[in-house]
Amino acid sequence: MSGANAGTGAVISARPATAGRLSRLMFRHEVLRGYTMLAPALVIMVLAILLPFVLMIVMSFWDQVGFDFDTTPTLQNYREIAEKPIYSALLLRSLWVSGIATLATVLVCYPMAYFVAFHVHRHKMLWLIIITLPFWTSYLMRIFSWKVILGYEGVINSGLMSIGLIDAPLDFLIYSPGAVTLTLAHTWAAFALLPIYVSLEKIDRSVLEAAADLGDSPLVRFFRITLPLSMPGVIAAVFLMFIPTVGDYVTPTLVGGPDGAMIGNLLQVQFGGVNNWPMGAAIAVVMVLAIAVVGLCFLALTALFRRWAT
Amino acid sequence: MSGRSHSHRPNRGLQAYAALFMVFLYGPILIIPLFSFVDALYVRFPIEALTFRWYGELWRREPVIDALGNSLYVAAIVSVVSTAIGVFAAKAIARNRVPGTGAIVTFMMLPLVVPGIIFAVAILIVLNRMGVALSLYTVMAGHLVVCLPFAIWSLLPRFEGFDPSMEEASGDLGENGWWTFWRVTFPIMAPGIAASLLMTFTVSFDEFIMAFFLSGTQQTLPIFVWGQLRFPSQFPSILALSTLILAASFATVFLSLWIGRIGLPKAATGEIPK
Amino acid sequence: MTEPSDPLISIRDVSKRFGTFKAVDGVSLDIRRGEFFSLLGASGSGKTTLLRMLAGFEAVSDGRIVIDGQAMEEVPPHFRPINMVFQNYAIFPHLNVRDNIAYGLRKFRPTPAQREAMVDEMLDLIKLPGYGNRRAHELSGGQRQRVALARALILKPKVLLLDEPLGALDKQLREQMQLELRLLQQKLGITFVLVTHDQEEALTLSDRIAVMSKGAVIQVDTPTGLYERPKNRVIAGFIGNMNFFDATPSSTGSPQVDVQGLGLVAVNGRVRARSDGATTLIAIRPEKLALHSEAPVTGGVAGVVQALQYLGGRHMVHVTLAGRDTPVAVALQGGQADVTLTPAPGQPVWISWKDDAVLVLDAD
Amino acid sequence: MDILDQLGAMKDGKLSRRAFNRSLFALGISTAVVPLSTRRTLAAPEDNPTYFTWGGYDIPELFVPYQEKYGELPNFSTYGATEDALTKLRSGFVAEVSHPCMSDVPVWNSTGLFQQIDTSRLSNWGDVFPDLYSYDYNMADGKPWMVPFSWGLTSMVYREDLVEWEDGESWSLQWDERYAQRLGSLASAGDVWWCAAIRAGIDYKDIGTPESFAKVAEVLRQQRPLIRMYSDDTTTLDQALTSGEIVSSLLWNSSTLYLRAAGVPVRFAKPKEGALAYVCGLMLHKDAPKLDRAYDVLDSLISQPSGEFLLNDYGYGAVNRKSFEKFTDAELDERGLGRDPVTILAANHLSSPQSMEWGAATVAELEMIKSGF
Repeated sequence: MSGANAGTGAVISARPATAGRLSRLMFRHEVLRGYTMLAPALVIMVLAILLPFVLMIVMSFWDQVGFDFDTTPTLQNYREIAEKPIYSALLLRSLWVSGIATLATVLVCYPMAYFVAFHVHRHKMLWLIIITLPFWTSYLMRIFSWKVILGYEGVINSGLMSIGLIDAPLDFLIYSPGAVTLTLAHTWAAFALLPIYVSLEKIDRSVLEAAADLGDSPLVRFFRITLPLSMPGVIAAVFLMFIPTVGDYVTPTLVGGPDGAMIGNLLQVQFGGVNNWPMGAAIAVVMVLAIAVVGLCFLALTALFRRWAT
Repeated sequence: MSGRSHSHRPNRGLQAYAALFMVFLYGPILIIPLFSFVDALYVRFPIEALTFRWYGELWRREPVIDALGNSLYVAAIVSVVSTAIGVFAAKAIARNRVPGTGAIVTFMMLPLVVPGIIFAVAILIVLNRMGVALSLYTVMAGHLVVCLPFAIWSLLPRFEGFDPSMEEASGDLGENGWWTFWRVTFPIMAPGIAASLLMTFTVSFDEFIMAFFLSGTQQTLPIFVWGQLRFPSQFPSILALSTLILAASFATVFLSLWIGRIGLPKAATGEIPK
Repeated sequence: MTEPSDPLISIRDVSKRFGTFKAVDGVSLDIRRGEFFSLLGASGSGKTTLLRMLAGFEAVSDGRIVIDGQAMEEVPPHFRPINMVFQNYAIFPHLNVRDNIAYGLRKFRPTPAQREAMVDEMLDLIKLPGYGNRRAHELSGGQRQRVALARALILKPKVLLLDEPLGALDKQLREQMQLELRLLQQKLGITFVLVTHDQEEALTLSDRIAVMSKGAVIQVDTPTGLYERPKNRVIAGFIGNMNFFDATPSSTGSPQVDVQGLGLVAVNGRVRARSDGATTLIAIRPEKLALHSEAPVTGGVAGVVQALQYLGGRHMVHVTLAGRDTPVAVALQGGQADVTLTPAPGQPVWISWKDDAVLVLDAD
Repeated sequence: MDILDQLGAMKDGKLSRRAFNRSLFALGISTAVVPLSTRRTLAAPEDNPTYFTWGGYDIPELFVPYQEKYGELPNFSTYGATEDALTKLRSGFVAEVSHPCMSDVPVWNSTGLFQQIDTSRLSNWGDVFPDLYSYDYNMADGKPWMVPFSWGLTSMVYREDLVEWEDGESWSLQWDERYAQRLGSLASAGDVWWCAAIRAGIDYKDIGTPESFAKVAEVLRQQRPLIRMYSDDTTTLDQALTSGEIVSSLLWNSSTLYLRAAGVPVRFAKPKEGALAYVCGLMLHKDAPKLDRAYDVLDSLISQPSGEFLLNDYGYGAVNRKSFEKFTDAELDERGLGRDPVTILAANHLSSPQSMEWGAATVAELEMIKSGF
């Protein structure tokens, strides 16, 4: 060893030359190492997603007898869902209300996302934070706020009455599917906006310049370049909002009124008052299937549309 | 309308739209703080008198404080556990060439796109079958499922932007995985971890549906609030509490996003400045 | 002290597969103690993968790596007597220069005084005394590189690996650092293994060079050896300029080959003609060709100047020969005896060479 | 006695300077730190039994004797509907004291989760009206399964100024086409089904028969288009009454108290067909870990001060005869109550125990009806 190392060589010789068997195994197998690190998350996911789902499906073929379950497999729950009009009607209403709310939200959010992506040049992050902030506020309280706004003596009614536009409060504002739609749209706006923004932000600006160079007017450019390129974000937004809202039951309970009930309400009472868990499980299974079907149809439609557009 | 040459030209129409959008977004949110100062048991217009007394009263309500304590307890544990698990998962996904990563990530993101009620019900069934009594711990389990995607969501991009040679350099310099994590990965990832902690904390703190189905004796705050909606005399203090929480949530999320952003360009990526 | 020929690192039939792709394919190499060894190759040639297998960041798929008598297959990086300077230096952004340099000392539990002394010694070695409290982002590229060096060298590794360490530096700084690296290596006597795609860098720095292509080592030799005796067209073309000629063995056992454009060329029996009479390949360096304005007494080939290229300090003359499509490059060194003219395009010239200038290459 | 004043005094009077400072402190300090550090150390939850009850009964005013004895409150757990509560108890949740209604006793007992109550351990037992617990399904060997805690009526709360009675106060109001879409209703079957049965003219003896079931369902379906809101949260209904959004709603008598205090001209109807009467009470878990203190919880809840609070602030009937002493007949009448529970209960319809299957069926049917099917 050279002179530069004098005096410290002894310290260095302490370097151990062997590793534990396990760590040697880990070292040789990167994949093993990867799965080891993924293990806690996977275990939780399997225990808390896969296992519950399987059991839920199994339970949907059971029957509730008093406080106990009759575990002989039966299709009775599904038969009841198929035969009684309430299930399909509420399911369709949920899909419809969520669908409309999603559509409205995406339409409302797109221009805003566009604005932030293309017209905000400084403090972009600040804008995004401010837009997403409401999403982190209490779910119940946001719904409650809408009750106050749409209510009989709410902001809108008292506003309209004070300026003399109406004599009596409008009673269709609240307790209607419309109120549910509006509340859902507000609740999920931030969640729908983000993916659209991200896909807009990703668009290479030179592509737009090229289109302009090739003679496209701004409007044509929007429809030929910007919109198609941002479609993945729009699709993501649709999924992120549509699917969770189908199962919502708090919003309909609070602002939906008798005609605003959704499938989530029906599902919830099976686990509460009605105390028919297998029936609840069957409703949940049907709900997941319905969502999957609608989701796949939507995907197929967008794919078709894209093929047709190109 | 778009394109660099045009984009600097302000678009009045869009600006007006953005302003309207913000009103739509924030108008309803501001109702809560507003009514927390209104001196009436029932929320109605026009507002007659203002008061601070609901805030004072809030402090006297032990169950409220207990529910708040439960929520904070659950959120604290859930945020730490989900972030810890998220760190390892995100690292494995970003770093190790593990087959099936795509499927695993999709699987983990599932709670984001499956109605919460389905998960809640499914987990409830499992707990019931296994004979597990409902408690704050079962709520935590439910929240963990909801929070993990958020943790991974906020950590994954940071791991992807985090130069793997930093960790290799540490290994090369004689540190094993454990020490490398604490001496290199953790400090460099600290902003991302903080962001994940705050985000998962907020998600858990506000979560309703899982808690609704999975809570036992001790209620979390949203469940408590849900129960109190029917008691007019309690309601204004719930508004006061919500206002405080709103303020705290805003501060927390703002902080988390801000922390998440700082240091991202240079510290976390270790890129050589050009 | 051990014999210099005693291999410190012995690589035997090492392969690395990523899925179905073979990044490194059956490489065998010996790296001697105290030598400055380079792995030279284009990107994707497997040189970095090989280096990462030496460091332990990639496990070998097949074969063995022995360092100083110890098999390395199952030894993770942190137990290997090897340290590395990363391509982007991987300076820890959350630590200052001192803490970066002292990073690897934790395991040895030095006293604070020892630690400070060792770090100071290193700061002196890399000529950055007084930079100890700076952060990574406050350093220039060259300074980061030095810190990365110090951080590795403080652990007194048996081998220092350098992964394209100079790639991120500008030309001037690169040349300066090359010199410093070489001096440092000679001063410390540590085995350096350098990965580079820059042939000039490899030639300047190394004692020996392994040229890699498509995951395999094509030739291992000294810089002179590689330049003077390249084994095949890839190496010959990769290092320096080269004129390639297709040649046909004139007849069995003849010391001459028939070269396109040059006529019969003596190859001193270095090529065995193949029975099928297939084309073989010969090469002549531009500087081994002499240029004449008049026909030389013996062995000159006539041509016409096509173009003239000034390369700073020397000219490269491209000469068109009859019967050959590609012009031949001839380097005009300053002081070359036969140069009596500054050739102009269109001018008739003659080229000549000595027998030992002719290289016979393996067919690709 | 002005209720509003009293409510105000309760709030302001107790808000001493110290409490006021404390609340300012609470405002100032992040909500995160305080509850964990101070509250948790003051109360030792592991020593106290759990009282599993409707939201709203988890308040200190009902535990004055308990607090005097232990300086602390029991632990609380709340639910929104007794069905949910039973589900939770069955799933293994152990709460020493839970709070169903008298007619739930047979079903709840069938789970085997409860124990009979040793009334000799309750100092206030002697003051409890025997008529509130001496039902044969509640008593075995002289020991009750349930200790009564409150009783009351479910009827209509209506706006005096907006409702015109044609033929005296009657259930017909809730089915009156003139008030279509201006009527509200509670949402749980426990109230709605039984009230509709009165409307349908069904004797509660026969309420369990399939014919009655169909009849009640039909009556409810008739009513459905007239109802603007079904809600389990009385705040919503109270507020709608306040604003005039609805003119009448199926409600508990407690709402009258709040609304009148707030100056809303409402009245608790005494329908000529009779209102739904209920007695609710407390059951003791068979595995109650803190049995001694659980008896103190029971004793506290049936004590005179608790009863006074119930009567005064919630408008529910108390079970302790001493609790009535402070109130005038007029005050009790305003609450739709009277000094003698027996006469009130006899004049109305007391819900009777039914099978669990029947209960679940009514809930399921009502859900369908509410959703418009």
